[in-house]
Amino acid sequence: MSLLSLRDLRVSFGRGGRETAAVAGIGFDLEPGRCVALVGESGSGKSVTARSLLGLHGPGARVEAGRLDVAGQDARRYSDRQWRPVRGTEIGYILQDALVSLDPLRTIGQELGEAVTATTGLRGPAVRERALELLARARMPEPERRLDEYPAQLSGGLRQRALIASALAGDPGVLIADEPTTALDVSVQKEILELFGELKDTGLGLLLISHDLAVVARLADEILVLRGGEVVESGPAADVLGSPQHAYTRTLLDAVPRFDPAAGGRPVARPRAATGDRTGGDTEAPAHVNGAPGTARGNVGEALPGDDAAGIDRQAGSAGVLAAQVASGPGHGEAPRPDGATERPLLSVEGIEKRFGARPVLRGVGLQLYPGRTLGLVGESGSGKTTLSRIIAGYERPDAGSIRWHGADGSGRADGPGGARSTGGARGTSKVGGSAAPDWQRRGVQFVYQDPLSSFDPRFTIGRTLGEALSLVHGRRPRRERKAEITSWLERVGLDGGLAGRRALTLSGGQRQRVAIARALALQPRLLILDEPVSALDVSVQRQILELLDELQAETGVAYLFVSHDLGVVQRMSDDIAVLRDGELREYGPAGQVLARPADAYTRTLIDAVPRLP
Amino acid sequence: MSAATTLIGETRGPARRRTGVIGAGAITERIILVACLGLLGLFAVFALWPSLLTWQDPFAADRSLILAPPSLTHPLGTDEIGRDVYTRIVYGTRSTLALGVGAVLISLTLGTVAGLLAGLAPRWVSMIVMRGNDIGAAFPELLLAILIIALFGGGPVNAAIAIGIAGIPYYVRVIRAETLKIRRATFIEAAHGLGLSRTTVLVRHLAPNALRPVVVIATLGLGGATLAGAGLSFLGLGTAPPAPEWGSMLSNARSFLGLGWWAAVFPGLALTLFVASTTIVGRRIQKSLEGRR
Amino acid sequence: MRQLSRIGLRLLLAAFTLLGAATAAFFALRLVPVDPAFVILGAARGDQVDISPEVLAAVRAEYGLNEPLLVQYGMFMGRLLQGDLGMSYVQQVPVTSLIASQVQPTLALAGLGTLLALVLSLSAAILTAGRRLPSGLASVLELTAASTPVFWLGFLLMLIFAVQLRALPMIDDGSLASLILPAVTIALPTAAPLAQVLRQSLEDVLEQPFITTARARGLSIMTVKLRHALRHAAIPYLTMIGFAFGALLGGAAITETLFSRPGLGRLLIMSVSNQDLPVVIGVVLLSTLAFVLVNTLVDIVYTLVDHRLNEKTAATPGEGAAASPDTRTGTGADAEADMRTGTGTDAERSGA
Amino acid sequence: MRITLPRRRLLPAAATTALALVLVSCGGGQSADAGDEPVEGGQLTVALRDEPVQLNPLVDQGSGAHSVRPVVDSLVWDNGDGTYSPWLAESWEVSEDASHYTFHLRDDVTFHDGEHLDAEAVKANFDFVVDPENRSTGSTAKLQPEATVVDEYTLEVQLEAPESSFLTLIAAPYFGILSPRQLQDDPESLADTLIGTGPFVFDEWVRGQSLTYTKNEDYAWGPEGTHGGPAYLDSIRYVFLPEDQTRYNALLTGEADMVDYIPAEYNQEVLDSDEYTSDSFLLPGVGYTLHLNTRQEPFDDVRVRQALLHGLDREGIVASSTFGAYPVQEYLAETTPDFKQDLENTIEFDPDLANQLLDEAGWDERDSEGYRTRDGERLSTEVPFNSENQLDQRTLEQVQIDARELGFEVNLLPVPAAEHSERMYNGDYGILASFQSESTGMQLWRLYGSDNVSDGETIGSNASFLSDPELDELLAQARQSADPEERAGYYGQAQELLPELAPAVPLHSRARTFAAQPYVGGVGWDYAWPQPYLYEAWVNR
Repeated sequence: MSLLSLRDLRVSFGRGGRETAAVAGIGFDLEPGRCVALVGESGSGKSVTARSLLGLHGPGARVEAGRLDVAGQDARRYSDRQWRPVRGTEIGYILQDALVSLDPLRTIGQELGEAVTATTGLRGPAVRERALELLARARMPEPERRLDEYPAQLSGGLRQRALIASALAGDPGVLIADEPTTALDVSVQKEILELFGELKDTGLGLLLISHDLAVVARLADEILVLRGGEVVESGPAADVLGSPQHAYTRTLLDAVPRFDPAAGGRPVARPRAATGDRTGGDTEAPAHVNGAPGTARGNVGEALPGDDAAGIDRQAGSAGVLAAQVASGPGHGEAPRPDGATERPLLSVEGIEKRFGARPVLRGVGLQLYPGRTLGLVGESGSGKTTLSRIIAGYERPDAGSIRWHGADGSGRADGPGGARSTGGARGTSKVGGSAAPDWQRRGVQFVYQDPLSSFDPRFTIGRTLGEALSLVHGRRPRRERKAEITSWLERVGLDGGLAGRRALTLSGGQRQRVAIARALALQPRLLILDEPVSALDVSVQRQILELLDELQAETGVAYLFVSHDLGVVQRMSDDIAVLRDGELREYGPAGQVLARPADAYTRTLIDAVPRLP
Repeated sequence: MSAATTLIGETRGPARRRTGVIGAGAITERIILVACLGLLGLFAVFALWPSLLTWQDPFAADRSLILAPPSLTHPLGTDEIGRDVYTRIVYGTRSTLALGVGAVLISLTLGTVAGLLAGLAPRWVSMIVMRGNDIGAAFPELLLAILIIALFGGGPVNAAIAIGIAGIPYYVRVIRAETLKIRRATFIEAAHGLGLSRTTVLVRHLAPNALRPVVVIATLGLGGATLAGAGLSFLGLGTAPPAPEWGSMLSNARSFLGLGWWAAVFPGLALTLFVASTTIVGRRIQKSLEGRR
Repeated sequence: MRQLSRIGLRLLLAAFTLLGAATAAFFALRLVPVDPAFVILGAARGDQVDISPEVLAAVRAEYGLNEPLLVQYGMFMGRLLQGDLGMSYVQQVPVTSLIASQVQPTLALAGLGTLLALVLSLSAAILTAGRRLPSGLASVLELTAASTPVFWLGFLLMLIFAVQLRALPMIDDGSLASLILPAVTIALPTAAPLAQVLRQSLEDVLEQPFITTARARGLSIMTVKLRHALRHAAIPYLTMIGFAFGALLGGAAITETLFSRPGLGRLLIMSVSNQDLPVVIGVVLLSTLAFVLVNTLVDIVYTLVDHRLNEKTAATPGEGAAASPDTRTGTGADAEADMRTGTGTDAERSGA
Repeated sequence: MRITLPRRRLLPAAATTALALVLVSCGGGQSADAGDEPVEGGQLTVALRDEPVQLNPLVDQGSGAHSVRPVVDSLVWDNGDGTYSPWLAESWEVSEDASHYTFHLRDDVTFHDGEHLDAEAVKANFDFVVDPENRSTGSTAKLQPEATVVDEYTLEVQLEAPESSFLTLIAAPYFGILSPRQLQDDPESLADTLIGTGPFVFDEWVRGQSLTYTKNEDYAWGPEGTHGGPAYLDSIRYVFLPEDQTRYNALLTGEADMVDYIPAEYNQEVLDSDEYTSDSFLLPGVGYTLHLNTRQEPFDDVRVRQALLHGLDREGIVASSTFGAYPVQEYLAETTPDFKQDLENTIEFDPDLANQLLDEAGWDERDSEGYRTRDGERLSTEVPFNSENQLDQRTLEQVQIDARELGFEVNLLPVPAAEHSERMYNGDYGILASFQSESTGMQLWRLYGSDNVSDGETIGSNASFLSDPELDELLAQARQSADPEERAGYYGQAQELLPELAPAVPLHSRARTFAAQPYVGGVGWDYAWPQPYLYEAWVNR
């Protein structure tokens, strides 16, 4: 007997003529000790399916099914009162977002106790005992202590374990895990997946939901690939992953940056034109790289906008001046390029220290950035990678250390050599507003945020947002000219010129990120800092954005500082890689070397933890 | 296959969870919103061209028709002086709205300036503004209005000023909170990052965004100020007779409920409809500003 | 410890605010161009009276009206700090004893009114949150109640329940029954926005993943609302209660006048029309004291509801004050907007 | 057009005299419920409009006097027709010129605190009123009475100026005799406690709510013509309901046994109703009157004053604003003892005459809004008023409408009470509308005599600032006439003269109507300052 048997599940929202189907005909059987995986990008209906299995479809939903047997009982006509004994007792459910799935005002003990009482009816001291037992089963370190802690005091991985423990409270036969590892660091991700593996081995039926085929690959016995609420492909995991029959499955597989340490860095070398199909959620037109204004194919140096042979930036000016200062600057020893080449760095960072209160965030970090190259900055949450990138961007001030632009001291110290240009009147505030950052930071370095939406003025249209940046470069210009340039920039990042009149809110995530990139590049920066630019996007969109970044770098010769927790993405993008842990630089070198022959044990752990497709 | 499917459940409710302003579904809500806008439009016409929609004189009294019930010539009856209730409601719109709008404008102007100052100025300036504001906020609003009127006298202008002044602390707090929030917003950092000057960021990005809730609180405040005005009229501190004003019409006619309910009920209805409409519209604006559809 | 110093700071700010309010009230009082002597002599009550110069002089001397302004201010503050609010101009008794005699009825009215408002709003919000039809119906009722002038509402209640149905007494005779109609009058417009705010917050919280988690454990919706959602929705609700109390004090003035009940509100209105300014100022100051205290109390209760607020605010003293702590700048401001207009609010920021 | 609703004829005061003391006017047939025989015991709850701001009746003639009558007795009882009956004084003599009074007191009267009533005790009351420290603003204080003890029970009072209405003034509750011990030892307590000699003893005053009196078991000195002994009721409880509708509702719900001050709009309904016992008394005095400021434009011109007097449709104004409840009156209400019954010079409504007078006064141009102008200036005036009284507001709104017909702009200006007094003091108004009631023609002197014009030091009650030697002479004669008929003659001449001077536009007399549940009996009237007299009331539930 299947633990769970589902046929032809259909869920739709809305009423009357406006009905939209979220799920259209999904079905599978789940046996004890087996794992079924639902895989798909956002909007594919996988979470809705999971909720329907517990009778927790939200308001306004219309749910139908050909069969819905839970533990042998037809659950199709269950009322909420009938569903309740199923929830937690027959089916345990772990929600998508581990970080916010525990009541922040209640301790772990209270949450677990509630689950225990609700599913087993236990009361009194037995509840605590049971809770400890559950925590142990979820491999929670120091379970006694955890009971009195609030969720906010736990790391993401520990919260996920607490959630797993609470889902197991009623000894359910089925465990549904919706994106159980998405927000977690790779090493934690690996541990959690191993835990699921153990649970599966004890005979639990596991329904795993993920957008990531690589995550699923480890555990799933059967995979259903969903798209727009329909199953496009299903079958044994090995078949789906090994010989995908459907084009969409192949797209998904291709879109995942194949992490292969042995292959070294940047497997796709500087594509000259857009490649790959652009299916999926972010279906904008291909970027018109060749038709983009002001671009010349050629070597990196030539591709720098307005950068002439003497290295003077005619328009932005400042970087050039700084460069000139460097040329005559006093003997600042330049660290060699990680790959041993002797090219002069665009920016070098030395001995950066930063504390927040008593907590050290960065401890003596030093790096170099080179024109036209990408430095991948990798680290788990709390490693200090965002702080470092914000310091380089000029948003935060380091407590110690220097940032040199072409060797000039850019740390903002008035006493730094050649610092007259770069002090910019900064005072020791951590927040650097406009005038506080040195000029080179204001124009020459641009920043792209993980969540582009929050970086746009909500009142502005896309056109106005871009226009504002452009006016900084070109000053006031006739309306028509400005409009034409906005359109050309939109097209350059693969967007329709007609989007200029829209507000960012109405765009998709991929489109927003393209606008953010366009705005940053419109200022003709020498360095673009990308802080987790694709981690919030679906894999197919992710891939398009990465390709776009490749193209634009090839065109403009801009340097990238690519910050990410995802080694696959970093490998795909980086020439050099720096690994941060607890504010310390653990490994720094050419991508191929770092990935293939990591010198640091921690780097090795990270690499081992990355889920891989078979 | 589909023939074999069984409806498991259907939960009534909007597809997108958020219930409407008054908890209705999307379509019902749109109807209500349109109705409210229509009503406010009608009130606007009343206020701007009262003679357009009535043919009588709001001051003309017929002593033979005191508290006459609704009829063809007097669709909503006559009041205790023998004046047409409908016409007085129409003409009363202007003074009613003037009281509300005047009060809101006073709160808005002074509250916005002080709020921006408290949100942007150096810490010590902010401290002074906020401590002063706390003192103002410590008086319950209606009582502060009553106090002001006790000191400086009643009448429509003073009532509007009193309600307006009493409302200032609230505006200061909202604008300041919003300013502080916007100051920390990523897009402000991003604007600095682009290389925009401090002034540009302030004028172009910070201030306009910090002032966004002004539209909402002003709209919502209009209803509150109108109600407060009616309360003052009841306490005999509002409008001067014979000027028609809904609050004082309602208040004057309250003693004649047994003799002519229409003289009180219709102005009361106008008042409630107006306040409810502004509330619904204000909430709608608030939602769209917050980016919800 | 942190909590104690935070409470201490709040109380200090509250005291500062009160002194400021008293000063403001005093100088506002002296700005009025009217000679208090006339008021004291009853000329303000509309009768055409005959007042001789001797009587006028006697009055001016007795009330210190001939002293310089600053001396009068000093005397006022000095007496105030000893809890003396001076003599009533028209009633010929100390303001404090007048107020003392009127506190109890207002407390009873405000107390029962608040209780009713809490019960009504809590039950209306908890029972209807997340349910489309009941929530829609409740919203319409709430919107109507919040959009109707208090005195009009009271009049209708009086006509229906006292005159037509003879179900409840309308005139105060000290009994609980005679308190019901006025308390309902004052509670309805207070409860309406409270319910709207709470429902909105509850619905926002019910969206949170941890709610679904709790329901996936097999808890009923009601249990989830009571055990999980309510506590989260409590912050904007508590904030609202603080403001609702201010509205309640204003509402008490109108309700007491309407039902001809004794109490501070009626004393205030009477004193306003008699131009009995010492009493007006006394009542307003007392209301201010109550208002500030309630808000300080609400502020302290926050920390009991949400342990996180304590850590956040303790770090930044000085910003925000008794009546407007920074903890409430987000949801508090929204809640306030709704208090004034009687609509629900959005508690997104407090939910997570 | 005027509303003419059938109105119950009010009992003319003259016809009541001694009969009125025992006669309890009741709605037809309703007396059966209360019975004709007094019943002992029970509490009577009376809903009143105004709560006293303080109780001491000796301080002013304000609202305190409405509710202290059961506790305090006066020296004489006013029969309402110019004659007086013994009360605390067994007999009295009045000098020729009405400036010297001798009172012979009863010897068996004790105060509630056990003090014995004697000449010293009464003297203490007169002395209290005269002392400026005590800020007495009443009519008695104005006369500056100087009391001298002759013997234990004989007291002489010398007035500063003759006043033939003095007995009426001291018969009113605001010269109720208070315990000398309280007056001398504890004057502060007078604001909220009263110790008198009345049939009821002060029990409790819950401010904002009620005032309770309990029966004085030892009472044996009721006014002549009453049963004299202790009251029938165990207690009286006044509740204060200023909201007209609320007070009326209290009658409907039965929460009040008796409701005083039935609002004008419900006056007829109550009088016609079979469900309640009711009675109405037309208050004497100058009634509700528009006093025209003769010191200011435009009313410095007698023609403009006369124009307003004849140009306003007083009948229409009064009928509509009072819902037909109250009658239009001349310069004195018809119930005033000195009212001239056969008045020749009555005020006629004559708009043509009014317009002609205004044209003559030079206000013969019209502006775009139809108002009269003179030298480009609009004929306009202001009425500052305190808008709490709805009847006043309605009346003024009606006046405004009629004045507009004449091309006369009348602006209503709601002002706070203190500003009102400030304006009164400074004469800063065009029209001052007020209601004054006292059971004597002496009111004409208070309101139109030049003695009572504010002079920068004093505040006077002459709101029109009229100063006319002929009128002053007539009023002085009247005040010196101890003989009621002679006095009425002078006041009659004054009433004939006033329409010529037109210092004011009299509008209506106000009826004081009370209604009681049918089980209430025995309610009488106190005519000195007309109000229901509850000494002999009873309840028969």
